[in-house]
Amino acid sequence: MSEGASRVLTYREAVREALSLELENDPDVFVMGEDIGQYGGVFKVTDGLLARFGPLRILDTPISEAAFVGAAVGAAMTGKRPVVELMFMDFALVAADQLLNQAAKMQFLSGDQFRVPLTIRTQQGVGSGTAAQHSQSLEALFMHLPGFAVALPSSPADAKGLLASAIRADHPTIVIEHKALYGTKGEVPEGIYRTPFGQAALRRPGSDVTIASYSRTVHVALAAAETLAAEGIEAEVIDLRTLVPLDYDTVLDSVGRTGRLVVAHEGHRNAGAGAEIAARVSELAWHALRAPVRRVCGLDIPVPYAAPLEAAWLPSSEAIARGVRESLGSATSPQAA
Amino acid sequence: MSEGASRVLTYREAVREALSLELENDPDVFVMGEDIGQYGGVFKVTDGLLARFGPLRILDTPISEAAFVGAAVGAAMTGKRPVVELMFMDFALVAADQLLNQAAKMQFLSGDQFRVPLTIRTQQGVGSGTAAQHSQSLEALFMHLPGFAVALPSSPADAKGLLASAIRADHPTIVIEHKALYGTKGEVPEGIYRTPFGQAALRRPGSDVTIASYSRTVHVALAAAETLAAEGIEAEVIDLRTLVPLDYDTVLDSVGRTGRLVVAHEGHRNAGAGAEIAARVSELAWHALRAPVRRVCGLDIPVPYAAPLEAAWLPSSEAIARGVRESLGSATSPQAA
Amino acid sequence: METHVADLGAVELATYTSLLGIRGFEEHAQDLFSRSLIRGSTHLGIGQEAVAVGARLASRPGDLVVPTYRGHAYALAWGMTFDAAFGELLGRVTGCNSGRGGSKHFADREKGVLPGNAIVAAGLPIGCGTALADRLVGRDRVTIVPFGDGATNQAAFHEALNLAAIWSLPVVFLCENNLYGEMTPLHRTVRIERLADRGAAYGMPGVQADGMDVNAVASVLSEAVERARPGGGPTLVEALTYRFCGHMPGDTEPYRTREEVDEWRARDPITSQRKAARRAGVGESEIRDLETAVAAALDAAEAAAIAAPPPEIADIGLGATEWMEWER
Amino acid sequence: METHVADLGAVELATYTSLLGIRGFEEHAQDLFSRSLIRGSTHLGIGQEAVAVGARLASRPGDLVVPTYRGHAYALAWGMTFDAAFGELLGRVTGCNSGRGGSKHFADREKGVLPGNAIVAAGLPIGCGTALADRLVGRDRVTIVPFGDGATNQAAFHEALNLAAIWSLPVVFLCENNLYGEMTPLHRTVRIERLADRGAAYGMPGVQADGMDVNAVASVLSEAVERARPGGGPTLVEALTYRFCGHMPGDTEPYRTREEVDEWRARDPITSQRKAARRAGVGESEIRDLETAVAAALDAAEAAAIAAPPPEIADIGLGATEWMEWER
Ligand SMILES: Cc1ncc(C[n+]2csc(CCOP(=O)(O)OP(=O)(O)O)c2C)c(N)n1
Ligand SMILES: Cc1ncc(C[n+]2csc(CCOP(=O)(O)OP(=O)(O)O)c2C)c(N)n1
Ligand SMILES: [Mg+2]
Ligand SMILES: [Mg+2]
Repeated sequence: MSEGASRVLTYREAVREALSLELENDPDVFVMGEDIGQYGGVFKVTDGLLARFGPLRILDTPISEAAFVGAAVGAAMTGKRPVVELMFMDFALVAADQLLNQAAKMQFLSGDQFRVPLTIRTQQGVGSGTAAQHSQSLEALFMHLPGFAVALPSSPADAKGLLASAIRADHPTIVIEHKALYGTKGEVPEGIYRTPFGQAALRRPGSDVTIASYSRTVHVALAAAETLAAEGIEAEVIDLRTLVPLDYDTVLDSVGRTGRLVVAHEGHRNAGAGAEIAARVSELAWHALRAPVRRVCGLDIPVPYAAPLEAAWLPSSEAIARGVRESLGSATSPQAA
Repeated sequence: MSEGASRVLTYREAVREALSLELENDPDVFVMGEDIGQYGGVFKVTDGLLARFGPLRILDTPISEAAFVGAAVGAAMTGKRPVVELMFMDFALVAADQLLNQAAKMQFLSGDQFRVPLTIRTQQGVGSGTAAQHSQSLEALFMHLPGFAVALPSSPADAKGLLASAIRADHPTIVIEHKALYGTKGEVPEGIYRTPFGQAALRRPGSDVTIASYSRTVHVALAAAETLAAEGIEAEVIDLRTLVPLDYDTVLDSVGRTGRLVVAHEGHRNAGAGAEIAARVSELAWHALRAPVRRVCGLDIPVPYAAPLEAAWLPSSEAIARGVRESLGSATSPQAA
Repeated sequence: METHVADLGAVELATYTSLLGIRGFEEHAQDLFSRSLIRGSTHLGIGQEAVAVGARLASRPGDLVVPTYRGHAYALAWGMTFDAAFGELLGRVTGCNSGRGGSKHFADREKGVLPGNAIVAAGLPIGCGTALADRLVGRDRVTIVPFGDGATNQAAFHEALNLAAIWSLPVVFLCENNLYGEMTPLHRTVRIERLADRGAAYGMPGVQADGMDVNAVASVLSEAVERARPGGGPTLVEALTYRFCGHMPGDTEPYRTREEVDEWRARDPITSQRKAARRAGVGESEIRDLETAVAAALDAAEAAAIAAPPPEIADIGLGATEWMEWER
Repeated sequence: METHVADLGAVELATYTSLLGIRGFEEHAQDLFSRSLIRGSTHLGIGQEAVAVGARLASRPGDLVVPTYRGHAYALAWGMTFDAAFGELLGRVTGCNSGRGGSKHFADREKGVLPGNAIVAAGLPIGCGTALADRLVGRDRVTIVPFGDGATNQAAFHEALNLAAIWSLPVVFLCENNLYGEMTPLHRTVRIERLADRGAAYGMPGVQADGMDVNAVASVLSEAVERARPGGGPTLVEALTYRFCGHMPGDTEPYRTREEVDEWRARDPITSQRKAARRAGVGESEIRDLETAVAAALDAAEAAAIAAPPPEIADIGLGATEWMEWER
């Protein structure tokens, strides 16, 4: 995946670097969004890009998500590679038609005449107190309706590499960053590299149970694994990195060894990404599973503001550890056995 | 559930009867939507209501879904019981913010100060050739994001009774009709009755396998059950009727007897309603299940126009029967056993 | 624009041919629908043909159009073949979208026709985008985006017009005001007299054109197109027109009177254009021959489409992205 | 409206009290944020207070308001207690929303304050709905919906204004034009001079008001409110105002100059209203006493909120609908 030297960057800087490199690399790439130019984005991800690439590559938009997402769809259909920043994932719901009825379907309904090499970059999740309309995790919507490839990087290196891949893809992609990760740091290779979609990363080897996760929850899962290790339980932690396509091979391989799977993510549980993973793995690894797949997710209510409620709403490392313990404690085989 | 006499009505007539009765019953109920007044709705569901209830109860709107759904949210927050017709479920995506960021969250984020007794009535699914932007099944979106109760009636009696329940609920509800069912007929009790949410209906008893379904696919599943019966396989067919809340008790009871579950629906498979049902039942009925839960769903691509493609896209009775056979043929217990 | 007299005849005849082909196609579609050969629904533009043909006359080869579900006229005016159009209507592999889209979604990449859009007003932001791409690249191309009167009440209309205005995008917004949004009369859904006046909210010129007169449409649109092309910004053009047919098959039309329809029918753009061609010196027999030829071409294309095969089920994944999966 | 001289002093003093309380609350919020006691973000209206207070003056008890995320001023002007407001800011069980919403979502059902909305322009359709309910019931109530200049480019603005216009809903759309949408200057996102002119696209009156002058706001709004109340239809009011603080904590304000801010600060509505009270005959010491009292009330409420408990985790389901499940 990486080539040459690397250095420590923040997740934010890594995203910016991917944008810069792709902007340099391909004149058809341009970036659009609210307050991304002069101000450099409310999360400061695009800071400096306007000065460097000018107003024909870095476009500040009005507060008109449907229009600028739609404009990106049109531009993509005629040869450009727009990268749109949706300031908060929650705002996807004011542009949902352009995203899910238009971008997602144009290639198919045109009988393969038009492709839509559009990248949506956004951030989601619980930060600290952003409450019900600014904290949602909406990846499951993009997973359910076919059309977008969906990436949720957990590390600076992936934030760069997955975005670079997304921009080069000939299809709609959505790269969902996490607001609580922007300041986190990690080694990031220099230069252009593209982390392939559909390849999960093993973040921690372990033999007793598999934890599949993505985005910020990977770090929570790793913390849970530490707690569990102290109890003598070795959890394998898989970072799925992309949900569409989803690397079932890696998950199944791990479950083949551990016999147990816990899926952890911040999105709601009901009909969320974890439901699909649980359903699919139960089907494909039926013989290997020694306990039902457990899910540890955001609660199935809106995100509350007050700190203790928000904390209780989130899948904590304690909740994930509990899920693992339950998985290990529960009956190891069906009644029928 | 029913009282007194009943007669045969179409699904369309049954919906209209529920609307009429609730409009008579409660002056706070009013109906809003595009072409629902003078024209009686493009599916003729609201035919005659304007003449009977007048323009203060039956409101023709401009083509402004975000505004009239939002207006219904506001009206519901201040004491009315609006019933909004969204002409096609696909148009929920132009009103997604009002539906999922607003209606779904107002009660929670206000700390229980405001309730939203709003009913959305819409129709979805594959009819004949309505193609990618007019054939979608979007129930999973409303299942995933908490806030709406979700009903998908398969029969005229339920179309009436579930809508009546929805209108009386103090929370947002969405009643999703199926465009291909409007002309179907069935016994419908007279007068007001309210089919409770969260109570599945056993449509066909059987001992070998459980098929859980809803909306139009219930009929497809029943046809599959006939085919299977001829082969000596007795399938129990459950009509879930509502997905939020979902009557897991009935499903688990059945699976406790059959040991096998096939979920069939028209929505996409990936992270769809069936994923949740499969995940939940696998967890709760782990010991009872003798084979992994199978899903037979709409394909994970947009809906194509051409007749043979559309037919291939749909979960046919043959596909459901195949799913059942696979369930019966697959290994009966995990490897670990 | 100077035109010699002989040329004028040819020009008027070409326009007539275009109008006639579209009208004929729509009438064939009506018939095919009544024979249950078209699935779903079909939204015809009988009576409104002058707007699409006028738009084509006002634009240059290579200019783009982003039609709606009522988009056959634009596809054909932009040069789509009858074969491709009938094939799509009937869900054949020979269709412009290989049978994947049907009546609402006619597209022709080579001819500059984006997919017809079945979500009201959704094409407007997309048209901003094709125009934006052209502006960024410095390409000398204009995008025309037709839509209905009812669409001017839809959210996307507002955002798109504003975006196009502030960025001076080379796009023309072409409102086909046929007085009704489906079955609802316009006067019940807006409080202003002229939809063209909505342009002012964006600092954009708004002009009306007689949508029953192909040359009137062409001349008003030419101005808009040629202002847009060099960066002069977008225009909202309101073409006053009328559909003689229902909104869709089965429309019982309780919302309008026979008299109203007849009044508009008296201004049938096909009839007027036939007269214009005659006035320009084209002989009656030349016109007759042309009419026969167009009718024959339509019949032949329809027959070919009826005979053409539907897509293979094995090809159901055509147009799926590389990460979609469609096994059951 | 006749007012006796003595009354006038009382009236101006009451207005000053309201403005002062709001300003003080916002300054406390700034301080609390810098002490990390407020989570997420907080959007203050320092400088814009005259608009909210003017709106309250123009409306009757019982009239509704549908604020945005920048909504503290409206909640307080409508009578929310400092205790409820500080409690919510700090996520306490004593907060107006029992700590569930935070700064962006202040709501007070009893006082007629709908939840502040954190989606730009989403409150406009909702305000149409409260007005629609009133119209259907025949209730004599008006809804005021404040929003920003940037919000006029958002889809929902368009649909809501049109809907309100065609149905003559008793609603007033109150645009707080503070020249910036977040960090983007208005002139880069619209091409017209006066946002009030956007009313014309809906056949709705559009008027401007000096948003730094509480009485100017009140008088322009009174007219709009009293037109709306008996069914005369909605109005778009554009209040020209300015926020002295950043869009949110951490806003580095590269988009405007110190001079610009100072020019507007010279028109501080609090200072002006203090002078107005003095001119109306209120004594300096009376004003001083009042200022002390307001400051003390704010301090006390802040302290009470800091001391108040957060919600119990066991109560996390407050406000969940009957069919939500929230066990893990
Ligand atoms: C967002 C959305 N809402 C509703 C519809 C259903 N619909 C299809 S055509 C139509 C009428 C559109 O009227 P107008 O814009 O005047 O165009 P016309 O059909 O008259 O050409 C409606 C409401 C839709 N396709 N999309
Ligand atoms: C639909 C949507 N898009 C973007 C945002 C992010 N956002 C929050 S406030 C704001 C600026 C709004 O500007 P304006 O309407 O002028 O109001 P002001 O904040 O100046 O009071 C933006 C873009 C949002 N909350 N909702
Ligand atoms: Mg129309
Ligand atoms: Mg502003």
